Amino acid sequence: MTLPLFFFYVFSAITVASAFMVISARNPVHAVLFLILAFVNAAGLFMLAGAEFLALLLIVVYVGAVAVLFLFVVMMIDVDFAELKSGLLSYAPIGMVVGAILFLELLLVAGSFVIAPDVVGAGGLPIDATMDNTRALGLVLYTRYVFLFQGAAAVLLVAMIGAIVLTLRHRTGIKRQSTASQLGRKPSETVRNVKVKSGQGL
Amino acid sequence: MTFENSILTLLTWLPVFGAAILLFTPKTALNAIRWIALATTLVVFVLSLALWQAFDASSAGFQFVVNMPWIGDSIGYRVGVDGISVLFVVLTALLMPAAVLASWDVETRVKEYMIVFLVLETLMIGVFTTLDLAMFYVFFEGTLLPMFLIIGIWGGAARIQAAYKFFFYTFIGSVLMLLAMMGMYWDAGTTDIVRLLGHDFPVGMQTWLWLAFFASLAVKMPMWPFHRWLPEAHVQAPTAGSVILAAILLKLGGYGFLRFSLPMFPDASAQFANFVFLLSVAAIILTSLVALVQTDIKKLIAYSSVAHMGFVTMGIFAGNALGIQGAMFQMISHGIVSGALFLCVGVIYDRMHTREISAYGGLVERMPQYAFAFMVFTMANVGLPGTSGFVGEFLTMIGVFQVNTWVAFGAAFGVIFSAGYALWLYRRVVFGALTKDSLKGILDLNLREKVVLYPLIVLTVVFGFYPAPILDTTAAAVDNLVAQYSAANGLDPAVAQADARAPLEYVAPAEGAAQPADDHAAEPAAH
Amino acid sequence: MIIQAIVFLPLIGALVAGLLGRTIGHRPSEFITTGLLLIAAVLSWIVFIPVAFGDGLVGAVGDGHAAVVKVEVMRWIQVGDMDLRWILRVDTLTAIMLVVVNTVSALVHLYSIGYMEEDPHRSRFFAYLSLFTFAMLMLVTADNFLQMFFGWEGVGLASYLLIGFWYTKPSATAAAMKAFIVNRVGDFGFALGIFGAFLVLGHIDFDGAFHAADEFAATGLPVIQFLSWQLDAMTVICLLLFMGAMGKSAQFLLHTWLPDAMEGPTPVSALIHAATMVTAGVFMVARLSPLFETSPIALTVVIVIGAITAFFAATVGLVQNDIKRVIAYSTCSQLGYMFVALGVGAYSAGIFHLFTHAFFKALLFLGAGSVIHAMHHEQDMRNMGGLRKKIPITYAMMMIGTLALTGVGIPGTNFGFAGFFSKDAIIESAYAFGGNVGSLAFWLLVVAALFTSFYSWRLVHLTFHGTPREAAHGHDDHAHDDHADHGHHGSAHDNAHESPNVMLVPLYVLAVGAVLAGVVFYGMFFHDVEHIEHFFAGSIYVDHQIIEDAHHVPTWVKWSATIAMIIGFVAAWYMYIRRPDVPGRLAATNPGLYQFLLNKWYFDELYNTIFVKPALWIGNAVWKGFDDWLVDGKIAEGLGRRVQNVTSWVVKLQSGYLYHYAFAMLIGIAALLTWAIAAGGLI
Amino acid sequence: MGLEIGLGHYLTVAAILFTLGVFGIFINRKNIIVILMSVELILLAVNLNLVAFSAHLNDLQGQVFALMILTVAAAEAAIGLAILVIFYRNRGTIAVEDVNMMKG
Repeated sequence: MTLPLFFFYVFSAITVASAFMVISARNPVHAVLFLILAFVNAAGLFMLAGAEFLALLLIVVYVGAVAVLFLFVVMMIDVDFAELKSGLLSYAPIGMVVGAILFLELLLVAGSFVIAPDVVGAGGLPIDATMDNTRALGLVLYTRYVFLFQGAAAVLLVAMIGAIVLTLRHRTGIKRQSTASQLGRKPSETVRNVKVKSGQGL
Repeated sequence: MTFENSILTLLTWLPVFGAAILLFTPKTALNAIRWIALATTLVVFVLSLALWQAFDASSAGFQFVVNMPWIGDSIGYRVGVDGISVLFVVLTALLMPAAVLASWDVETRVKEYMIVFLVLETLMIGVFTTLDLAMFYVFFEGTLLPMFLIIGIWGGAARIQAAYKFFFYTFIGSVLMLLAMMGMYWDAGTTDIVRLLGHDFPVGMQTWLWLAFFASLAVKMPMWPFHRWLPEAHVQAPTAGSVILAAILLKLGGYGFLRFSLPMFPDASAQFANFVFLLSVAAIILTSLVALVQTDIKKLIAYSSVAHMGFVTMGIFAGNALGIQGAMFQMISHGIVSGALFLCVGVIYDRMHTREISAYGGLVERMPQYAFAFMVFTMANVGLPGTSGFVGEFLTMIGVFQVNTWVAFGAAFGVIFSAGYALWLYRRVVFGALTKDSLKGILDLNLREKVVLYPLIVLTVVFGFYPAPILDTTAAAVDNLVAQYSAANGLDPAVAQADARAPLEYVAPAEGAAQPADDHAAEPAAH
Repeated sequence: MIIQAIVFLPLIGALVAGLLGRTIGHRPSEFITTGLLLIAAVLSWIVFIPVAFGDGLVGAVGDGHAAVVKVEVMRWIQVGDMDLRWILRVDTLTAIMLVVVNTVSALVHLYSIGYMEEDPHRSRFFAYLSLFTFAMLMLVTADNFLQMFFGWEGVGLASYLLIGFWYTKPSATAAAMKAFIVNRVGDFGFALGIFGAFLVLGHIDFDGAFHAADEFAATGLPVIQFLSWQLDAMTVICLLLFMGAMGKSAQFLLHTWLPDAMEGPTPVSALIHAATMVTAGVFMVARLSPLFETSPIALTVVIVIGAITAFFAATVGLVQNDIKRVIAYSTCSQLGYMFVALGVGAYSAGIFHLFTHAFFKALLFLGAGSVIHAMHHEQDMRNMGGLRKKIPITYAMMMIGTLALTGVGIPGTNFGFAGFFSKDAIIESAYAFGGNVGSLAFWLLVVAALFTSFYSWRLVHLTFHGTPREAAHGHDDHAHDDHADHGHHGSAHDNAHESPNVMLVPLYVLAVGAVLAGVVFYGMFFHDVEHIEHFFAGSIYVDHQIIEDAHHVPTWVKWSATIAMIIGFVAAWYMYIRRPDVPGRLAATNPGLYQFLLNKWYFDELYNTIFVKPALWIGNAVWKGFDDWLVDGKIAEGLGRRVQNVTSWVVKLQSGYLYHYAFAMLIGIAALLTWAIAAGGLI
Repeated sequence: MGLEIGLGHYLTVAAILFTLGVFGIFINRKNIIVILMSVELILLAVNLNLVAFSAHLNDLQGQVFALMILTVAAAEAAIGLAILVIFYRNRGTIAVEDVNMMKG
């Protein structure tokens, strides 16, 4: 048993186990933590496959951002998660069936497929062994796939704005400063000259 | 930009240009709106006459062709006319001014009304001039929308239901046609109608394509028993809507049969000819009888339209020059005559606001000129020789007689029944004593109505006595079509002429008795 | 040029009177149409006289079949191998018809100036008359089947317009419609016959068709698959064509429109429903004699139908009370004679009778019109009587007409009225034809001759002889307001007055024809075969055998018609002069027979029951049952309801629960994957 | 069992992850947060496949694809959670059992 193979089995075992815990954990906080664990191990798998950049990206983006976001939401929302777990298994049989079918089929495919000979290298982006993964990806992302890259950026931008717009809430009854209206004030709107008879007041 | 390559484009899009002008005309300038619409349609009419004049009737192919790439490498901007379509363009252009004039008294939403009509004109002319399958479908279906609006907005009391019925009947068939068009594209690799005409579709595929086209065209036509939408649409539509519906939209069906079914799917057409004959004869006999018992003038004329369209389908599927020329002529003639009949109904409807036959009687007393016009069109509807209605009926029947005597026999009943319902209508509306108080003050045709009806009278009579302008225009294209059709059905065109006389056999004289035997002997060898 | 003038002058008159009549006024319209018609009539005689008495048709070209003049006017329909043109064809047969049509028409125009004097729509009337004349001329000058059909329908239209001329009378408009539609039933056959002829003969013009028919002698007769049977093509075609003739000539089964057509003004009855239009069927069969000669079966049918009509119409004529209806049935009956002549092959005899009949029947009708005019539009003979003194000239004219109709003459000599020659020629030909059919026709015709004589004299006796019978004179009368100048409330009878000269002159002319037409033209039409052949110059088929045989029938046959005529006369005299109570008693003792005849064998009722009502019933059933109930209600709207049902069920799938949708997606993915794998052959 | 890490190894792991994700959706039907996490697992499985194929075929395109999927997954998670937050804010619960306003 070679070292890479050993690590492969370790990573994949932990990934699968933690994935199972994600879906079965009673406490959603635990679930998020298991999700982080799964991602980290998946990053290890990526690394084994030679995709270092993706592996690190997975940790930065998923573990650092997405999973934390999950954690944040779960903690922020005050929900009786135990109640949400009730009736847990009422749809389990059908889930089981669908899952089993899919799994068997995926295994069937994984076990029996062959790659057509003319597909190998047909993509036209052979991995240059002399170049590290990050540089190689960077070279194609900013040249060949620049539009795709910009598109992805746009998706992220839209998602960000969308998330902000969705969650932004204008509370009524709160005092706010409106700079524009302050600057736009005119004397005629705010000041009134009143002739006051002396001795009488208003 | 020469006359040859711009005339069709101009004809097709000029009405939309007129509509665009209307768009910027103030809503309240009613007279300006009407005159702009009328002027546009008249210019189109004059252009269509120029087209007809410049058309070379001796050539069977498409003329004034423009063929430019447009969408992708399949759909192109392709226009052109041949002997079959050029007359429909002229017919459309002829009836649009009449329709606009007939709508002079429309008071509600005049601007929108005229815009819709002008758009409709573009679409109708587009159907006949386009040479691209995809564009054909767009135009063909596009006509539904303006008509739907015309019925649904400016129609009678039950207009909404009628509009929807009209829409759905025609649309359901069209969806199948769209599928068939995709199939044609996949098989032939082009949407160019000219190239499709030269393409041989596999026989098995033809059957399905034919049926899909039939679903759409038969509803449009409308053939019995897909006709139920027509009476309702006619009854509810405003006068001009009925005119355009009867005169032109129904012809789209016949045009489709001539442009697609017959030349592109000749084997399937031959295979289904008897089926079409059956429906045609059923239309002629049964709808004529139904027309006999109608109490609503427009409904009666609508049913008579169905019967007359029966002659058209019958003639087309006779597959010989007589039948197809007759069908063409019948369509043009019916365009003029039925349009005029609906105009006639419009005249009295405008005055009395009822379409009930029983509300009329004795109109000739107060409206002699109207009675005259109505008589001419009634007689043309009956198919009296000397009116245009006769030529088409006669040619289709003599054409179909050569193919199938049963069909001609059944269709000839139409000759009797059409006289029955048309004259009975005339008798109840125009003849008799003028006893109803409501009719005592009715006025005869005014100048506008005369301007609309009298030219149509002249056309009806002239084409009855001298149909050559129409028949000569269509002759080359139809001969070509017949030749193709017979060739595809395994008949040498020259033989087709003789073979068309299928019902005929000679009792061979004694020495010629061997002749048939020879034929039979030769037959197995050929297989 | 002369031929174009003959045909188109009436059309010009019709257009002027019809379109401009309102502008130029009634009197000019009358004069223009009548003047043009008179010119046309004179020109017709100019064409005809060389044919009858000279060397033959001027400018004629013999083309092997007939000496004929053709004038091409215009192209008509050219499609495929069918080439139709408007061609005016004149040969002897046409020349005869031109003379008949234009002469009678001109006289009727003239007569109408007087007869229609009080009508407010006179110019329209004259336009219709001229239009009719034009159509009839197109019919007789037709060079092809379709042009004949044009004229055929054109006269039908004119007849429709003229019968319905008094459009405020419901009975008139109904009769007009009936005439048109019944004729259309005939045209149904005619049209199919034309189609068949074109199919079988390959030509739609007469010459081509006749040549093709000639060739059958060499090639054998063609067989046609008509409907589902293999039939002799020529028989089918001829029978179909004859169906058209039956309609137009009001033959048995399709005769019902003719008596009703008497609702029209009397000059119309004289022109259209006696002299010209109704003889179009006879003309057609004669014109197509080369075709009919190829089919003995068709000819037999022609004989049988003709003979039955002659007999049937005569029986009905016996009991009618309307003066015009009696003459109408008489016309019907005489047309039957003509068809018998055609059927037995004596075409010239048929045409002869057509020719003479035109004169004396027009005379009778116009005379009847004169009587009606005198009686202020009273038509019921029971309210007449004793008019001889009041209107002596009309009486004389009617007598001449009656003598001609009943065929008075001395057999074996050339002495007799017009009808004598032609009718006897037909009866003798029928006898000469022999066989069962010939004998049947012969006896029916003889009996019909007896009846003819009886009802003709009955008419004369009831109208002119005896004493005036008063009647409640309360029937509606369209023209009475114009008679205000008569003022006093005496009976119509007291006020009876002789007609003006403009009405009498046509009577004189026709009377001359009724007296002399037989004597003068006997030679050309029937006397000897060479003469006939020379006269007709191939325009009709001449059967030498039958004409020879007809001249050599036994003497009793030659006398039979005359004897029948005398018996009829005596019976009429006995029953209406001598013992006027007999008819009433006869009717009372035989109520069944009397009603049967009075109601015209119940044909109208029968047709109403077996055709009209079922047609309306089917129409209603198809409309309400098929269109509305099944197609619209069950299929179209039913489809709509099914769609609603299905969607209201489908809508339940949309539970709104997010996870249901997710499940659906996943199950879908699983299914799709399974399908892909299965299709890929992995399982 | 071979001594090299083959494509089959990766695919098997990915298949298990995918199945777990699917199964998670079914059993956590009421808890939308866990559903979102299950979706992340499914996407991870997909990414794993892409990377594995990329390595196997010696082709960088797979990794580019994976990168895009990561982007979309991040966006999806952000939007999903945002919706969840406002939903909770309005309804006081995240139980999707109560969300059937789209019921036809």
